[in-house]
Amino acid sequence: MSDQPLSPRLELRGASKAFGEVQALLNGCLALYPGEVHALLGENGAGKSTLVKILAGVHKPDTGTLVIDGVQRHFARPSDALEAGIAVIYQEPTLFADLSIAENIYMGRQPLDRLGRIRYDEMNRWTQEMLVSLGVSLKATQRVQGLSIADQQVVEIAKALSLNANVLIMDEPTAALSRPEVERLFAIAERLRTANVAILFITHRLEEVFRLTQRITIMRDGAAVYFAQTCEMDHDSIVARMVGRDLSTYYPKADVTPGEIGLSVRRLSRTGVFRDISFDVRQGEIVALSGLVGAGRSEVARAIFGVDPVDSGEVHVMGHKLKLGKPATAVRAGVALVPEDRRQQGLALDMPIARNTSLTVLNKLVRFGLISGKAERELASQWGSKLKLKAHTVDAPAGTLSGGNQQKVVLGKWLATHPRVLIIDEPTRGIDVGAKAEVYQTLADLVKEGMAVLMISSELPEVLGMADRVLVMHEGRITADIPRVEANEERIMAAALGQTDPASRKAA
Amino acid sequence: AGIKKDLKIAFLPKQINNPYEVIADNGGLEAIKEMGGVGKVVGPSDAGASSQVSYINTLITQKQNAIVIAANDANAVVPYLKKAQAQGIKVVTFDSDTAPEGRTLFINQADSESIGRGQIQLLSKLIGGEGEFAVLSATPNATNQNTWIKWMEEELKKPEYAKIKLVKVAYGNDDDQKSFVETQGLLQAYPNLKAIVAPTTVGISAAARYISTSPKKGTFVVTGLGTPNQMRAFVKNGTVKAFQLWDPGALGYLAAYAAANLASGTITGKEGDTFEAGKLGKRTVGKSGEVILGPPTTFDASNIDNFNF
Amino acid sequence: MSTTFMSQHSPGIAVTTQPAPERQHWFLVLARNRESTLLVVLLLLIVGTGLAEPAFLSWHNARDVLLNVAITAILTAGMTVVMLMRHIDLSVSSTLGVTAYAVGSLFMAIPGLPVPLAIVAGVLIGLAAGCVNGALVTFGRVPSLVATLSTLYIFRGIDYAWVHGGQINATSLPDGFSHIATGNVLGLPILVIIAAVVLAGVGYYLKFFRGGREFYAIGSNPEAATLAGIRVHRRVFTGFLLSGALAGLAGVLWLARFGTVDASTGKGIELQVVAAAVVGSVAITGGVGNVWGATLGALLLGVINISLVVLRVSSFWQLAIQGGLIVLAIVSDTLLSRRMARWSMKKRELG
Amino acid sequence: MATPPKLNLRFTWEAMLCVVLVMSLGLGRGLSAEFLGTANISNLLADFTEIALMALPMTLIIVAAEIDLSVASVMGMSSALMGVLWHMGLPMPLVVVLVLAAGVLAGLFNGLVIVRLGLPSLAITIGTLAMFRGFSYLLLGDQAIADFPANWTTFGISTVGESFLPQPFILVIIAAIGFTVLLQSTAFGRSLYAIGSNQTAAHFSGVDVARTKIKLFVLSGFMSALAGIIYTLRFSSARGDNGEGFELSVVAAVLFGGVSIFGGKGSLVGVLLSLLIIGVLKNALTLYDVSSEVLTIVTGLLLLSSVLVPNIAERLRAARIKRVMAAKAVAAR
Ligand SMILES: Nc1ncnc2c1ncn2[C@@H]1O[C@H](COP(=O)(O)OP(=O)(O)OP(=O)(O)O)[C@@H](O)[C@H]1O
Ligand SMILES: Nc1ncnc2c1ncn2[C@@H]1O[C@H](COP(=O)(O)OP(=O)(O)OP(=O)(O)O)[C@@H](O)[C@H]1O
Ligand SMILES: [Mg+2]
Ligand SMILES: [Mg+2]
Repeated sequence: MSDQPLSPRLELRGASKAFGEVQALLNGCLALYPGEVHALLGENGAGKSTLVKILAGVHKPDTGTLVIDGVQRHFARPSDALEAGIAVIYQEPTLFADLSIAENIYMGRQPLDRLGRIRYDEMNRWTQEMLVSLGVSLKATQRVQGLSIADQQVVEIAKALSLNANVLIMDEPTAALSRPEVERLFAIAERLRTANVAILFITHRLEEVFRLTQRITIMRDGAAVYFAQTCEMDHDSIVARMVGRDLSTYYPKADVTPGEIGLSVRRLSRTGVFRDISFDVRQGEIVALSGLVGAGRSEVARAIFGVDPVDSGEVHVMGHKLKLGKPATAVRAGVALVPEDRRQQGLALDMPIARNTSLTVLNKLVRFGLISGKAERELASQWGSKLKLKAHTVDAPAGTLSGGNQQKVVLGKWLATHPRVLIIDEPTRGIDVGAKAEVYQTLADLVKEGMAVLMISSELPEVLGMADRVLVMHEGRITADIPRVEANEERIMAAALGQTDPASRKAA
Repeated sequence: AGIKKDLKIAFLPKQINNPYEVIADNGGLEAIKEMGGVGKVVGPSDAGASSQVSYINTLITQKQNAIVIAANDANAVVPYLKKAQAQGIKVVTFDSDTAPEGRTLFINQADSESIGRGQIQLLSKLIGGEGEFAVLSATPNATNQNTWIKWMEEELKKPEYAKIKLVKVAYGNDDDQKSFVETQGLLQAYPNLKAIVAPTTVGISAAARYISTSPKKGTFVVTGLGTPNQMRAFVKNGTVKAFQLWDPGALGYLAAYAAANLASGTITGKEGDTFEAGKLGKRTVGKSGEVILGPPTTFDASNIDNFNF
Repeated sequence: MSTTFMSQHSPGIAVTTQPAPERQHWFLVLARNRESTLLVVLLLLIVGTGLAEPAFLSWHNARDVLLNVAITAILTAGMTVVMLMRHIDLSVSSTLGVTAYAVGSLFMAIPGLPVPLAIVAGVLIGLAAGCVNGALVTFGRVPSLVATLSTLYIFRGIDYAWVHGGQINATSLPDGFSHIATGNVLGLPILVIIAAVVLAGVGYYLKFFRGGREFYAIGSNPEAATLAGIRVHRRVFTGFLLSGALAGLAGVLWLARFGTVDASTGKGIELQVVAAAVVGSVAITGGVGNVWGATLGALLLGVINISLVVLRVSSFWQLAIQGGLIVLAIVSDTLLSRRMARWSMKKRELG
Repeated sequence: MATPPKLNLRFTWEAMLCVVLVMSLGLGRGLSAEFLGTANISNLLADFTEIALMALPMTLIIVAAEIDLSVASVMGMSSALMGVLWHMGLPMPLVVVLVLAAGVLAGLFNGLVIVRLGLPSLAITIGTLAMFRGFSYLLLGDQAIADFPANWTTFGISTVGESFLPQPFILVIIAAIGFTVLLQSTAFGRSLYAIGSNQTAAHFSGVDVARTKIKLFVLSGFMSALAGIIYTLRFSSARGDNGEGFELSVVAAVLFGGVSIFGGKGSLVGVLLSLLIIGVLKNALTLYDVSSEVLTIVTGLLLLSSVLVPNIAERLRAARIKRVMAAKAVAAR
């Protein structure tokens, strides 16, 4: 990495950006060189996405200069950045569900004939070639609606590649991916890097930083605070610079003897989604549900909680049969579900934090049929301080919080119901290391109090660090049930890819 | 005692943008000007049952001397008109009556019975005394049209009309497009249909326009009630032979005089009262407070150019 | 009413990652292409009515139906463009009314006005109305339902205040103009040909031009559209301009067809137009639909209208049946596509 | 965290509406000396009785990000049904109960189709708008029924004692209080806001979205039927076309009250103020002989202002903050 070319492809200096009274970025700096993968790190809300959106022409910075290939530029809109050769994969998917994959990739840049008409044949052919080269069996003319998150990510990547850009920016592209997809992404990134493309890579999974990147920029509170070569850093030193303190016990696994069966699932099936799912979770136990993206784990969780329908099967909570099909029934039986997509499923982003928190326990806050606003705010502050929520006031809309803090509000709103069984889907998706540590600590405390926890996670370190038992799903079936002591990455991955696990027979 | 000066008389038409009503209102305003009164026209832009009520209330608050109203609904306005009368405001209806307790006088274009019967007589002449016909009316709730249709059916019971058959009453809602489509449908649904009678100015012109572009032009009979200006082209090109109407301007004119006389105390509105109505001469109050403008005019190619309204 | 419809987690749409099987059940093929379903329903209706009343199948009647539907179909095409963007334009009826009267007055003022010029004038008035709507929605950031509900009132109010009790009669219009509705070319009324050309043009533009595809993109995901480099404001503005222009054109054609216009011309047809688009499978949630479907929707409603009269159904039944059919059309469309999704899910499970 | 809520001087639409209301009252007084008379105030209130009765549930529906365009048709249908039942010789109290039940059924139909099949309410209620209106013509055809018993119609047109308060308006007051409490301070009301701002999240939080929405449409059907009854009594006239076109006035009043068409935002206080303002302005301008045509334009402009004014205020505020923040950012470097 010493043969760094002298001039950066892209350089941002002294950029600042405020949203209303929130100073999202203050003196953000970045230099990106051709042929490198550059990690941009920082806590939730540090301003990484804001910086990306400035580079992409989405936001106009309040101050600062942007230099590309030695020329100072001003982007008024995203198309300017596209023309300057900057391709971006955003944190939130940006696809048109109603249009075909090909149209998604070429929107606004479709190949035209002499009369200005779109050449669909050519567009579809190009797209198909690209999808084949990415090794996925998708059809160019297929609608994006109904694609799995991983496939959606593939479309995003294809879109970025089709631009033949010399700068590729990826904002947490791996957050929703599991191992094989991540590997595929890394292979592509590596190929592009050798073709002298400059890549900016944002992630909260530090092991990926060491796998892929050559240099690092760390941000804190809207400012770039540290630059380094990746090889000069280690895990702890990065964490310390991001969080501003040391995190000692990362996976605070509590030592609890499992009690009675809290959650028992028997032969749960839903046509086309999952089949014959059976397992138990005891009180004081964390059971991880692992597998590839699209294996149907979230669907199982949603079915148990009554959000999705089931075709057959039974669920018992604390020994009582649970009537499936209505979340309200599940809540009353003592089940809580922290969903995987906090923005879509977890929060009403326009509503105040307090009202989000109280939504699950409205009936308990009622006095003579009326809601007490005071009790509501107290509840929110109480859970806020328990979970170390960073918020200006509980009256602020939940949407103004950073990702990790949003996750805490969702967690708080469910813990407020005092559940016996907690189902938590991707508890740390998109949240920073500091927040992760806090979430793990919270989970450990809950288990000590006797809660039964079913944790769905695509992050193997987290699974290995926190779970008492690991269930692995493949294409809608449970393929392995591995106790903590025997669990390792290889066995879980093998089961996730569909190989029958030698040691474990199907659970229960 | 003559008519007082400076009487405040308000016209409240069914709908302020209805062309027919505008002609009538203008006739009324002309009369009020002759009498040296203060006239005005207020009213809703939709023909709902209740939409006139807030205007009645306003006119009461404004202490008008008389209200001349063409009622959208025979009953909905009555309680409010009674309130007006209780405060000394004289109420005259024209064009479309209310229940008798709501008003003192009703200025009728011609008595409903003779309009209804007259339409059948005209129709019979035009189709040679036999054949199927349909009525294209305004809205299902239009009071005038419903009364006239009732009298048409009455007239049809006479033996000389035994061969004439009313096959359907269709509603064009006084909407041009709707009336047009209804006409078209009637022709499809009743292949033997020989005539359409449209006792509403919107309906007759829509029907005439449809027929004028259809192969049946010239043989099919369109008649009813319409204004000469609207129908002139169709009479000239042979689509329409004859139709009827009274002069709406004169109707408003007469109503204004009746109202002014009531408000001045020269008449009380009982049967047999007489009053001077400007250029229309002397008029007499008939049974149950009705004052009749006169028989409708039948327009045809020979006389249509003498009229302009 | 924007982003959070049930569909986000509705069952069914989830799993279609496998390439579709080569041969498909006829039912699936039919159901997938919603327009063909609509076409079948339309044909059934026509044949059914024709059996009951043979006169219905005459060329003359077909001509009349086409003439009736042509104007609504033009409005529906404009509405389609706007609805594709997840917007709505309720003001079309008022725009149509103002335009019809204005062009009529123009003929009164300048009796020798050439017909093409009158059409241009009408389109210009429509454009002005579309401009107001577009500006409110883009620069003023007023939700389109609110903006166009307001302009529905405002344009109509201006119309009332200007026209008052006035009326334009067919007599005041030059024969050349009325010829648009009465004259034929190749056996088809000129008005219908104009409408067909306009509809084909809009449909073709939506399918084959970047600008057209951008309407879909915006309705499908407005934020993603911005990120894809689409100038969303400009495009939305264009959409409202187009809808206004088409409403203006429809106003001119209305005048030619009906001859009589007054202050309340076209009042209330905005809901008919939305209904036609919805029946024609244009999603009120944006991103889905096309002019062909919308036109079929307009045709279907038009044919229903006239069928009921021809079948001698009491006038009092007509409105109830129409309303019921609108509900039925939306419901069956949805049920059909769900059934289809479940079907393909089963297939995957088995294969 | 959780600092006590600081004094918030931000622009609220309700405060703005209060100012506008006072101004319109002033305008009314200025334009006409009779404006503040008992009789006139009484007329003014009576005029929007039906609109208000339907606007209350409509507010809840729009907060939950749905819409019901069929209200006026349900109202018309109820009026027609009332006439038919009365003519069949049923006693009045029974007629009223049956009519209300029919309204509930109509609302239930809307609710079931929209919720159980997950269809957009805007499209479905355009359909039922036509359908229910069609039913009312089926029921009454071209008849108008007017011979309701005098003691009932007197209720429609008289005031409470000698005061200015029209008797039917008492129902509006009671309903307004009920609905305000329901929306603003019960669990049910809270869940409406949640559904309106993120239906999926509400569903995941254990709110029974389907049932809640069905309840809303049923409530709307009930209130529309009630409005139909009041209307019939006030005008002692049952007709198929009663209330035609009221739906847009109802929606306009709700939106002018500051309720967001996208759901999740707005309050009943705002809607009540909006109803009052529209009533006062209409009355005052009519007294001043402003034509109904101009009134149409005023309605449109009011509606527009309900979105434009807050937007502009917000933009001005944002621009000011932006200047301050930019200055801070420069200073920080
Ligand atoms: N459109 C916006 N309006 C208001 N505030 C915003 C907006 N976008 C970002 N912010 C705020 O700006 C700050 C920086 O946000 P940003 O999204 O850049 O963080 P991030 O580093 O990408 O965090 P994460 O790791 O959670 O994605 C946060 O406090 C966020 O709440
Ligand atoms: N947002 C979505 N839109 C459409 N389909 C989806 C979506 N999320 C999931 N699916 C579908 O559901 C199937 C299984 O769901 P999902 O991907 O959530 O499973 P999972 O095992 O829980 O994975 P994850 O790691 O993402 O939680 C996928 O194959 C996909 O087709
Ligand atoms: Mg981010
Ligand atoms: Mg999942």
